Amino acid sequence: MTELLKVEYRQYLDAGSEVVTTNKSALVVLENTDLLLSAYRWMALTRLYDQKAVALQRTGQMGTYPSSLGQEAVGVAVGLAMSQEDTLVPYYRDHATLLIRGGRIRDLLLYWGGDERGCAGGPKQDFPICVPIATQSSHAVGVASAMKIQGEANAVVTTIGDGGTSKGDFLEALNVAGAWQLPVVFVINNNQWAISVPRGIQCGADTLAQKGAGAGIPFVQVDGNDFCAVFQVLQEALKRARSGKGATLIEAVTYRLGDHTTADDATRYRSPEEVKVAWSNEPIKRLQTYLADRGWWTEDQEKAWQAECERQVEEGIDAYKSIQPEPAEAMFDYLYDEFPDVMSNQLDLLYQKVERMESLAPVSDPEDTH
Amino acid sequence: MTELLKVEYRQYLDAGSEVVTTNKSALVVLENTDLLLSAYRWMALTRLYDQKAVALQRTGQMGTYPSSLGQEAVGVAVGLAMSQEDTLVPYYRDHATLLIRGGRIRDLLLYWGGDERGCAGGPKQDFPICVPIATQSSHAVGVASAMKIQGEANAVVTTIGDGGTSKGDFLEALNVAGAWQLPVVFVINNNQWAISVPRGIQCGADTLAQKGAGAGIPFVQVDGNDFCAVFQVLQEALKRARSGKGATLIEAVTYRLGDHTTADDATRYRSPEEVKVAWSNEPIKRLQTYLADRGWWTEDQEKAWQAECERQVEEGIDAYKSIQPEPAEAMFDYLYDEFPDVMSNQLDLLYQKVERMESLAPVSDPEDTH
Amino acid sequence: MDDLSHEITLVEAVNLALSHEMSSNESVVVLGEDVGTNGGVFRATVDLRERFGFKRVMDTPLAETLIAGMAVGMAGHGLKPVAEIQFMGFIYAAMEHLVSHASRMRNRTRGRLSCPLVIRAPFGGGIHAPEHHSESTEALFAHIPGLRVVIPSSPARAYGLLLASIRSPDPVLFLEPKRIYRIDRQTVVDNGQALPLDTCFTLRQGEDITLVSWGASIRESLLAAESLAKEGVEAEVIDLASIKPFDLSTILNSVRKTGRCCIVHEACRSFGVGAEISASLAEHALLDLKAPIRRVTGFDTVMPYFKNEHYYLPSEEDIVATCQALMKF
Amino acid sequence: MDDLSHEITLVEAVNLALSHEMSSNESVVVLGEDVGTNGGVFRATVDLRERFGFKRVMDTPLAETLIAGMAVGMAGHGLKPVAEIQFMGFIYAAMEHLVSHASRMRNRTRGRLSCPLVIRAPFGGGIHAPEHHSESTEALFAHIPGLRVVIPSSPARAYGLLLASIRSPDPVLFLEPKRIYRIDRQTVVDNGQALPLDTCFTLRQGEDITLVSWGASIRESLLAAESLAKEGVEAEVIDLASIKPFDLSTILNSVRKTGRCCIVHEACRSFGVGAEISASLAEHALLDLKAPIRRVTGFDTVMPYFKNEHYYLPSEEDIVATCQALMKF
Ligand SMILES: Cc1ncc(C[n+]2csc(CCOP(=O)(O)OP(=O)(O)O)c2C)c(N)n1
Ligand SMILES: Cc1ncc(C[n+]2csc(CCOP(=O)(O)OP(=O)(O)O)c2C)c(N)n1
Ligand SMILES: [Mg+2]
Ligand SMILES: [Mg+2]
Repeated sequence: MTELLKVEYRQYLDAGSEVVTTNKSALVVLENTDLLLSAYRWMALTRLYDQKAVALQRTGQMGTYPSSLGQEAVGVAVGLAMSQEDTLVPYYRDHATLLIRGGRIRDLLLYWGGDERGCAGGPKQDFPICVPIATQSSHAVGVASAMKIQGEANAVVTTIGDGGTSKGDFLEALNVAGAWQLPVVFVINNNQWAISVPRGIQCGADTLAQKGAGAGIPFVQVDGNDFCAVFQVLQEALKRARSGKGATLIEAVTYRLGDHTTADDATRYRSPEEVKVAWSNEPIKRLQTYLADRGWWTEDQEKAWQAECERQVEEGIDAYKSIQPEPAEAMFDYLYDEFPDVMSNQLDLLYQKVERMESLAPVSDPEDTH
Repeated sequence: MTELLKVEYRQYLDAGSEVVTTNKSALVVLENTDLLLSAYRWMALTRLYDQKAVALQRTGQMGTYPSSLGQEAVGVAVGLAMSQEDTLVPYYRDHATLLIRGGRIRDLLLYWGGDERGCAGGPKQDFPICVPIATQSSHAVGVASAMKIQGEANAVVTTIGDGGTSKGDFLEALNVAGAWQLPVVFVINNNQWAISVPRGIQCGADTLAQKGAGAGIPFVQVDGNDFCAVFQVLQEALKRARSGKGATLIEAVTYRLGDHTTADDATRYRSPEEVKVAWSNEPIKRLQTYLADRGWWTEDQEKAWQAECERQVEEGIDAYKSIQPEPAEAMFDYLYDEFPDVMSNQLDLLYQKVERMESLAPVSDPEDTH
Repeated sequence: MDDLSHEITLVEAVNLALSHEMSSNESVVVLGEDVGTNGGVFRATVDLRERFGFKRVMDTPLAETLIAGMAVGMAGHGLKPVAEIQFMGFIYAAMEHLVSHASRMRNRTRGRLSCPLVIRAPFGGGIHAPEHHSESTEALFAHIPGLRVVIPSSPARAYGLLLASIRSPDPVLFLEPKRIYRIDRQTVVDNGQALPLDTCFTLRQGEDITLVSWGASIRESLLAAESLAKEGVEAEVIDLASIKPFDLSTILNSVRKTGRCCIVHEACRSFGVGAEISASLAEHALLDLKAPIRRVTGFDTVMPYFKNEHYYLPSEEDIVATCQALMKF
Repeated sequence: MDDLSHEITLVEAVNLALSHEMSSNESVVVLGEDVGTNGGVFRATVDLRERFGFKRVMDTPLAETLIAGMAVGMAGHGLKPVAEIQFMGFIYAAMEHLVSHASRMRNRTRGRLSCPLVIRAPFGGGIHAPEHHSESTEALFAHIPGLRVVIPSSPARAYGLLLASIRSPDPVLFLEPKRIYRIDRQTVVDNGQALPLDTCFTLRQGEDITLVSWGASIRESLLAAESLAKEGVEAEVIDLASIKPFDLSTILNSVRKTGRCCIVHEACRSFGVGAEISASLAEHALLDLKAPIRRVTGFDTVMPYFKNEHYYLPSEEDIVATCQALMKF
């Protein structure tokens, strides 16, 4: 019957940090020292933040946490390619992007520490962290459509995991993005695993990128550990979106080097060999070597930057630890725009409960879970 | 970025009933007189049945009804290509297929006349008429998966409208069919309209067939008014399915010559010219001319067959009109396998209600709707 | 000068409210299946496309999850989407977005974003429609914190409550009783006046028994009240209207006065909206009750197809019989 | 010889029941996200893949609509699917298939096909999990005619009720209170004996007040009963267990005896399952009541994230306080 052309695969730097493209326009990125240094710094910060967040969880100071270890190039490319006026509609593993867009480390920790204030910050138009898989895709096309209706010249970027591409929301959203030529960029963080389910069981197609075909939108697969390539396909897609040419689907092929979350134990379902191989592909070292090879990044700079990361993350952790919990009534403060009088009975009950609690011991320890 | 190859389009007979294929294997169908005569007869019967069903609704003797006018080749091809042991998971516009699979006209009318007994008949494994759009696709992959688990060598055919291809269920089902290599054939009745929404607004891709690409399953577009072509792609797909090679997506391009249902008025949203053009493409005349040109079908045969159709449909209508309504308690008879004792109160209330009703006038007239 | 008052049906009142809000507020947009050129399968959105253009009246692809999800996205980005789900029987695919997002967006972002959308859907049986076209599952949504559920029972209330729903900063599910879409006409003045969402409406005063209902069943409740009056029983008829959150105090005051309460709804009895009203009364008015609280409802069964739906739907006679029993208790 | 009795946790009892039924009935298959190699994120399906193979233990693509829809297809084609929804907070996308198909297939085909599936989902809060991992929305499903909703509250009942659910010819939603997945151990004999789905379980006898609860809240209810006993108040504690359809008569008999009833559940109060129990009692036991029926429940709000979830969850003290008030009424 019908066959696909080979899906475009974009890679500028290979795992050994060698330039493997002959594409001239790649030079715009490959020679943009400022951009690459900035990208490197954000990736390093993200990795340290992730590591410390996991440690906080392990020591009972935070809840279940999904590290982005190994996927930093994708998150940083999204963050750096977007403008402050664009709208981000993220999923739950976009720590790098949130940080770049002004999210405070304290707030990220608050969210995963079980405090609603964690999503109060960031650019006011950005959507909050989204846990129900793929639902963010539908929101993103809604935002994109609002932009079009309101004559806004910005774009939406929305992210999703490889597992999420199986869920109806994502596919329905792709379809309307194609039908309505919406200014939206879909980025798949294909980290090869959806908890324990490998990419091959998730979908029978050779690439996830080609899901764009059925929706009539352009698609491309990119080496997700190559910041340069991811950044440039994103720039191209954003340009298309902003100039009224519609949506793009980008599959960034990377690897989840850590457990799914702190509640997961990946050794149950994948081999140490696979993970070892994946480490040799990881994005930070790749960019670091590229930069170092060219003399754009020295060991001293590295040391100084690691110290700075340490400082920033610790500062965030301190802020997280020292914040007072919200009062009990906070559960009603944002439920409706105004607390409905007809619910006043509930407030009475809450105050009575709080009174009872104040004469009692603290609650027992958490069990860690997803 | 990436481009699709042109999607395969299959057509053997054009609108003028000329053979337009050089494909040798097409002859297997084009010269199979028995098959073509059978197909022609079923198409003619379906058309008459549809017409009378609409008339019943117009005269207040039945509920809202979706005619399959103009799409008979698709329904008949599905019906004739399937074996009795295969499982059909239909949608609501598959009258031809249901009839071929042994569905009684009386039962079809019962269903649309508001009586649950309408789906009690037919092959015992076939799924009933499905109204919530696209949900049948998920059921179909469930059935196909059951076949695979149970080592059954049959296949599932499931149908859907062009509008239905936008809904998550369909896309999720395609995906698992590809990932699990399920023995299922998806047939899109692309009749160009989803109530008032034209195909072009539904999806930005050139073909609906290419939705198979993202799921990694083979796909083909076929002239849905050309029984011969539809039949043969179905046969090929069924063979693939039965021999463990997995799923196929078939887009049959046809046209909804009638209103969406008897509750709809298509003149509100589409031009008479468009419909007129579509009439020149309709499937029954096309096959009839082909058969007549070769001397395989004469005017006498036509007359006799029309009379036979008239007889069969009228017989079905009589049976429909003369059947006694079910008693009130029927609403509880199939709710649970056994009526739960704990619900006995409800039966008491029902009997009291029935008693009250028996001393009262009949209910008022229906308002026609979807 | 335009004559602003019309004798219109309930569905026309819906259309009037939509037109009014779209005229006065640019951010109001309408989306759904067949809402554009076709004007909606019940004509609720007729002429809006012509008046407000393609950008503000959108025929979506056929996907309820998408419709709800896009509405969330639009509402979170400055628009006021009024999305139509063609029939309530097809709303379930939209549920995840209503439960997990629309009703939580303000809470989740501590007020940074909110989700002021309206989902409209015709609901209820009695129009001899096919399977899945007769649902009354308002109880499912009434249980969701952060949502509002609103049901009108007359053209005037449809107009006023829909205006209020569109103007509400909270997400609202607006359910339209399609059985009475065209059954009565009423003068509705297109004055842009919204009705409150925090009160029920007492449609008839009475001292003997309180009838609480909403939507299409208000019709049978009022007829039953008339019948009962002929026997000397004066029923107070209350239209719940705002189902979530609901105004208990009006009902409570009425029941404290009458000592008797009969709740009428078309949905299945068990775990229906009537249960909450009854439970709230049992909690707060126990000592005032002269008789048990009774519910006249649909059965706990799938709505029978239309040949037998009259066996399912609560009738005037059912209500009268129950009220008589309560009076004798 | 195999020792058939074990001291096991609730989640282990779920696993034991699954193993038992898969061994004794070839048509039982398990599907869901991460149920295979990983054995489920809570280990409920651990080892089943090894024992019963890929064909009978299926890791599905990540799509809840699909999981439910496939289960409908499988159940209609001779299998007995036991599908896992990883957390109840993600069940909403599965709703259309449960409401419109699973619960209607037998009715729709007048018995030609049926839909004997089980959907399992961990539910409830109190384990300090992220957003959407603490839902208790059993009321939504209890309202659906044709479904069964079952909730165990101990390892033994988890085993017996899950066996019954798998053997039921009707579609069952089996909700597992994850807060007590591992909190207690109990001897469970793997004897293949199912418990009935048409009865509640009286866990403690008492003359003074009836406590009705289910799932994890049974724990606080029993603790409260112990506390009350110290004050001389004897509470009868009833585990509802089968939420839909439910056994009113056991509760009714208890309340006729005690004259007082307190219903405890973690879900939001309004339009929750407690409302139906209360309403049914108000209808049938009015004259037996010595005090109003009261509910101790979660608030009508989004479950707070875990830092503040203790403000939301009904506690032993809440129950004691309410019972004390009812005793003094
Ligand atoms: C609708 C829904 N179903 C299930 C889950 C539970 N869950 C959380 S993450 C996850 C796997 C997601 O995998 P993928 O999309 O590849 O993203 P990744 O976590 O690998 O970044 C699952 C099943 C969820 N959050 N939402
Ligand atoms: C889930 C769902 N949403 C909406 C409807 C109402 N509806 C019935 S048919 C239809 C259009 C279907 O169009 P298409 O899929 O092209 O099939 P066709 O009727 O043209 O054969 C709609 C919107 C429905 N039945 N189910
Ligand atoms: Mg992944
Ligand atoms: Mg169509």
